[in-house]
Amino acid sequence: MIWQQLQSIAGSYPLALRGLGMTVMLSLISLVLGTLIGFGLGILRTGGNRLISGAIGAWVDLIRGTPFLVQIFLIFFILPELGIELDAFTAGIIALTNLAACFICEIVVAGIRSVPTGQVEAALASGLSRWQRMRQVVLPQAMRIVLPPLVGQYVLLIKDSSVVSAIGLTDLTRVGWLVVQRVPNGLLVFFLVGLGYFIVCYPLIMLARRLEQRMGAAHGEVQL
Amino acid sequence: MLENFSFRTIVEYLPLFGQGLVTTVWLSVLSFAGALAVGIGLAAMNLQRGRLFRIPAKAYIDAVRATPLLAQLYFLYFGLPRLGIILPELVVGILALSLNSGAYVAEIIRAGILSIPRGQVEAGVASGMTYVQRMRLVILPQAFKVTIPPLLGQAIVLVKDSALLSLIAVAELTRAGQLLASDRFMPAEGFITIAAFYLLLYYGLKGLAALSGRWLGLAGART
Amino acid sequence: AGTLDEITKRGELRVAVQTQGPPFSLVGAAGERTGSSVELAELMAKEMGVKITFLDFDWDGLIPALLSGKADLLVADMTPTLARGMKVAFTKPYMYTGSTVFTKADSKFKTAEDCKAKGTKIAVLLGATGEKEAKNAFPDADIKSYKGGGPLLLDAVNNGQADCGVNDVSAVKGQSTAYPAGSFTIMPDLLSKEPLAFATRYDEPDLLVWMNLFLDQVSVDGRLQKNLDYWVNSEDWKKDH
Amino acid sequence: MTSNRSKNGTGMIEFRGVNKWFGTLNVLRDITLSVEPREVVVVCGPSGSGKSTLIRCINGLETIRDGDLVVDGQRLGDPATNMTRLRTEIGFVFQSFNLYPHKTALENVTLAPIHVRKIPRAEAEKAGRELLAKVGLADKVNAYPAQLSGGQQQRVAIARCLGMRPKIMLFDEPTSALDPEMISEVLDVMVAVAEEGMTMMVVTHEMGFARKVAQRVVFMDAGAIVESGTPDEFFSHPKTDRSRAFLSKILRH
Amino acid sequence: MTSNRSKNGTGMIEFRGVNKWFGTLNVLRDITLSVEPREVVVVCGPSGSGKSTLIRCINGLETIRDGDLVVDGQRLGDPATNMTRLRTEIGFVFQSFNLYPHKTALENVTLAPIHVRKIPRAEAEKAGRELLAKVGLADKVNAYPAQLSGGQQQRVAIARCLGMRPKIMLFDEPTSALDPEMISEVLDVMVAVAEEGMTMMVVTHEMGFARKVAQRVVFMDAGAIVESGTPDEFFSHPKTDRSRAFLSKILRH
Ligand SMILES: Nc1ncnc2c1ncn2[C@@H]1O[C@H](COP(=O)(O)OP(=O)(O)OP(=O)(O)O)[C@@H](O)[C@H]1O
Ligand SMILES: Nc1ncnc2c1ncn2[C@@H]1O[C@H](COP(=O)(O)OP(=O)(O)OP(=O)(O)O)[C@@H](O)[C@H]1O
Ligand SMILES: [Mg+2]
Ligand SMILES: [Mg+2]
Repeated sequence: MIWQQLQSIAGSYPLALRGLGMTVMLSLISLVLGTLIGFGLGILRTGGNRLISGAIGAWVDLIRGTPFLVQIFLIFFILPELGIELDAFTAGIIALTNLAACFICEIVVAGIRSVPTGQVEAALASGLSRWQRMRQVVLPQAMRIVLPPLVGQYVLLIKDSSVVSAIGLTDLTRVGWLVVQRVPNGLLVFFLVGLGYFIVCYPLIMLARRLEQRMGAAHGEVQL
Repeated sequence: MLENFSFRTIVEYLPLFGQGLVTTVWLSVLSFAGALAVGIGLAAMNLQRGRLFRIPAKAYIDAVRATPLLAQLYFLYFGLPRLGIILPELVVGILALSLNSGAYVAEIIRAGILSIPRGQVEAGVASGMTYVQRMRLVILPQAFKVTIPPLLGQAIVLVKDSALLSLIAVAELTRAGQLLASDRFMPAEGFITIAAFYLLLYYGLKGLAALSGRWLGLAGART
Repeated sequence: AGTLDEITKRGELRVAVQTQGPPFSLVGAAGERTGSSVELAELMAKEMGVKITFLDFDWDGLIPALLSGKADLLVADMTPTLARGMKVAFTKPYMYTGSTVFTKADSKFKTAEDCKAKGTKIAVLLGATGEKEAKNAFPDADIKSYKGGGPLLLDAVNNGQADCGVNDVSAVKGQSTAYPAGSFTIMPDLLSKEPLAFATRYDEPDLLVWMNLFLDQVSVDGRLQKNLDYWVNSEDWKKDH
Repeated sequence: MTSNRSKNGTGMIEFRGVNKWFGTLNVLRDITLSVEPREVVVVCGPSGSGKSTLIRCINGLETIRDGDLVVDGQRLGDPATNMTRLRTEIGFVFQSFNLYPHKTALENVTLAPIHVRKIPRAEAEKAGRELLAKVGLADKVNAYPAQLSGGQQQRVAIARCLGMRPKIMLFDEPTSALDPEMISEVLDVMVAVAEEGMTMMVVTHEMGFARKVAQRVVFMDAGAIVESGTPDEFFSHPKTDRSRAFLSKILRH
Repeated sequence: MTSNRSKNGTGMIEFRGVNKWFGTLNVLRDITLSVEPREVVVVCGPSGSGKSTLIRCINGLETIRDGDLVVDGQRLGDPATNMTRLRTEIGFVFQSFNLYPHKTALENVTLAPIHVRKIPRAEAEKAGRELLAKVGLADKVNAYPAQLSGGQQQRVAIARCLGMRPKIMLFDEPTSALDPEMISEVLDVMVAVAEEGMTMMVVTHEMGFARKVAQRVVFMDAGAIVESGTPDEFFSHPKTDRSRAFLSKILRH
């Protein structure tokens, strides 16, 4: 019976590939956008303006504190009532990008705060402007702290992308649900789904680990 | 959907949401306790010098991190019976959450222990402490402080992840919202209410994190 | 202008479906969407002279999709209960089915009566009418509501996570074909008799009238019966999908 | 007690009745002090007496609460004063060097000239190499800070300040994070800079340096300037008990 | 070149032909050195010359590759030697104090006596208070390290070592992370310990301390002991060019 089921599953490979493609596509686009926006938010959040910083903090809390499924629902089904009509793919991208941006914002903030104040003071003392300090001095150093959790966050993002199947996108998890209807072996099917995610995520985890190890080694801290 | 938003129905279903909230809370607490146990065990293995323990621990952590909780949940749920182990859904759910979060907790604990300056270890060595004494008296109390905030972060993730247990018939908070959606066709009411409850839990945990930070800050001063 | 005008102008009928499994709505091995309800919807679009777009949701997403106007109508094996009728407009029933009890073939639970024992684990689908029926029929049993479609109920019963399952009889029959013949015992008597209907919004009266007309037409000219015979009353579909 | 030069107001750095609080702590009390162009002033005093705060105020790393602080003719806190511009006229050398760890020695030196002074890269690099040669690091141009000893790092930090051609150089305990052997190589560079006529304020406990190049030693305690005079006066005849006690401690060993 | 006492083998600490490598770097070269009971030896030399490594070997924080190292009659690396036990006989004071930040001063002092020596808590605390009083910190018993100045922290660290009643005390640059004012308060405590007859090895550049209490000064360079003698001999008549150059640098300022 297992053999038969395997054959039947193998027959669904075009569907599986499409699902994998959708998962990768969704993750990739929102990963790039989320990173850009997350960095922007992070920089704004550490900037002097309390109002902006507070607003970003509240938004990040709201997104971190509520289930992602609910966020997707609101974007896809409630926004139209405010006159914003989105197709499922766009809605999914927006929801995922927003989620990623909020988490990345927190990572970036932690990175920026980890740069010793002496570095900022040195830049300040040599007359660099705010943006020059950020770009030339703070961000390059923050990157060492930021990179490992950033890559870790990408892994979480890829896995979170499965939630968007609720609004009708056929991603890898969705394909699992579809296949399990014809091949009623949840263990086998979801093992294979897990394997699919593993193939995408594992290299990223390896990369995160390598970055973490290199963090100490690279052109290290100033020795006192 | 919003112009007909029915607070009355939400109030009517409030007892159900209450029950769901209670279930979510206690199953999260149990799962987190399990995750701590799993995490401490894995971290201990991962910090050993010998490969015998380190490699399986690393492999487990990577496998959990690289696959979705859903797949892990189903793997347990459908897999255990094939080994002749039939457990109640709730137990499978708590087990799945513990095993999943345990991998993340292990990484947090390991990072916490490794963040303790080498000098602290050396001071312990130099005063003739054994490995166990050093861990117990010097390293762990300090690592504990460093790991509390990320652990609470992981607790927040776990609480939200517990929503997935509605898939295997555990009646928790999300399930209450789904009931409103399927019985009364009021998804907006259902989802916004559960979002509010989860947000409540989130702020609770966040407050706890801030509080513990202040409390620990008082007990052992900063370095 | 009514909804029908809009659909004609758009040239597209948007139908929300839930892919809950054979025989009503499934995705074939090659990824094509098909099933009894799906074919009926396609027939509707053909009669309207427009093309059809399927929007595929979880159960949770079906109603919001309809209410938020993402879809014109909703095609799923949905029972038109009065509570649900408060929110969406159902067509007249196009077929009747009912909830049945099924067990594993070699199980000690032989009849529906056996399942009334205290603590019997009964698998049902979350939010489906079977959930209600099971609660009524087996008040002492331990009801477990699953999410994700009928095949998982069969899997749960097959694996022993539940002693028996309660679900729509057509669904059970259709989905048990994935197992070797004789894996399950399907009890002959139904717990209830329930209609199935399509749904649309109350602000689309013209579409509702048209859909009822469509159902009358296809039952008179036998196309409905042909569809049901192929998908629901036999296993003919297995040969092609 | 402070020099009467502070009255005529022609100083390069002019404190007039400056006060600063951290919360309820009055870290600078009524500071009045004037530093002439080309003058070298050494500031000393016990830990926590406010020495760092004093010189950090000069380039606006700290802000003052009342009193006037005029640097190079511009009043700090005045809306008309462009702080970023003013800071390019003031070099600041930190105790912990604060080199940019992700940039080479040369990049550390040329970063501000290129981005702030807008000097073409080639020209900035040429000047940077010359400066590094001047502080004795011609062969370390492409080394990263982590590859340099503490003394070398501090010399790069000095070169980095000189690269902006400042009118004033401020030093906050530039040698106190260094191994004893490396202290003299940094002090030598500082002496050379002083001898070229730079206006300097140096917080340090290296009394040999004070004797050699300082025109004035300022002794602070608890936020106030307690004593100020020529090095000879200060070391040989300290006027207050506090400065005597302090000198006995740091000169004894 | 080293003292001929190293031959008779009665020393408290005996290095005999010790070598150590970090990778391909030979950090200790053929070290032969004997420290008698109650002797105070000061080790000095340029940065990276292996001073820290030398004394870290004595309590096994580093392991040696060849040669013999015998401490209090026990050979290191010998399976019969119980290192944990031996370490309780050796106090080690670090440059960066390494106090336990989550414990008060008293808890820092009593931790090892209670858990390693198994002394009853009440007794250990009494002894701890006396020790803290002895290093001048009777009023800081319940303070956490972060609430103490550097000099106070280092004095707690010394009290922590004394609490174990060691036969030997090792110091690795105990004053080089301190403000100039605080150096003398720590040196005073060290002098007092030395005068009570403790066997001590001290890595330091505080030559005043060496003059006052050391019986011997050992000068290291590039992993080898280049010169050793009484402080007077060493400071007044350094025998090698290298030690002369080194002394000129650290004594000049
Ligand atoms: N950012 C700050 N917030 C609060 N208090 C501060 C701050 N910076 C310094 N202080 C306090 O102000 C006082 C003066 O500090 P300052 O650093 O100027 O002293 P200092 O003379 O440079 O001492 P040191 O020799 O230790 O460097 C100290 O009591 C210090 O604790
Ligand atoms: N763990 C290690 N791995 C590799 N090399 C090391 C290690 N520890 C020290 N070294 C190297 O061994 C040499 C001697 O180091 P050591 O710390 O003993 O010198 P030191 O005389 O104490 O210098 P300092 O005055 O700077 O403390 C140096 O070149 C150093 O870089
Ligand atoms: Mg200072
Ligand atoms: Mg050393």
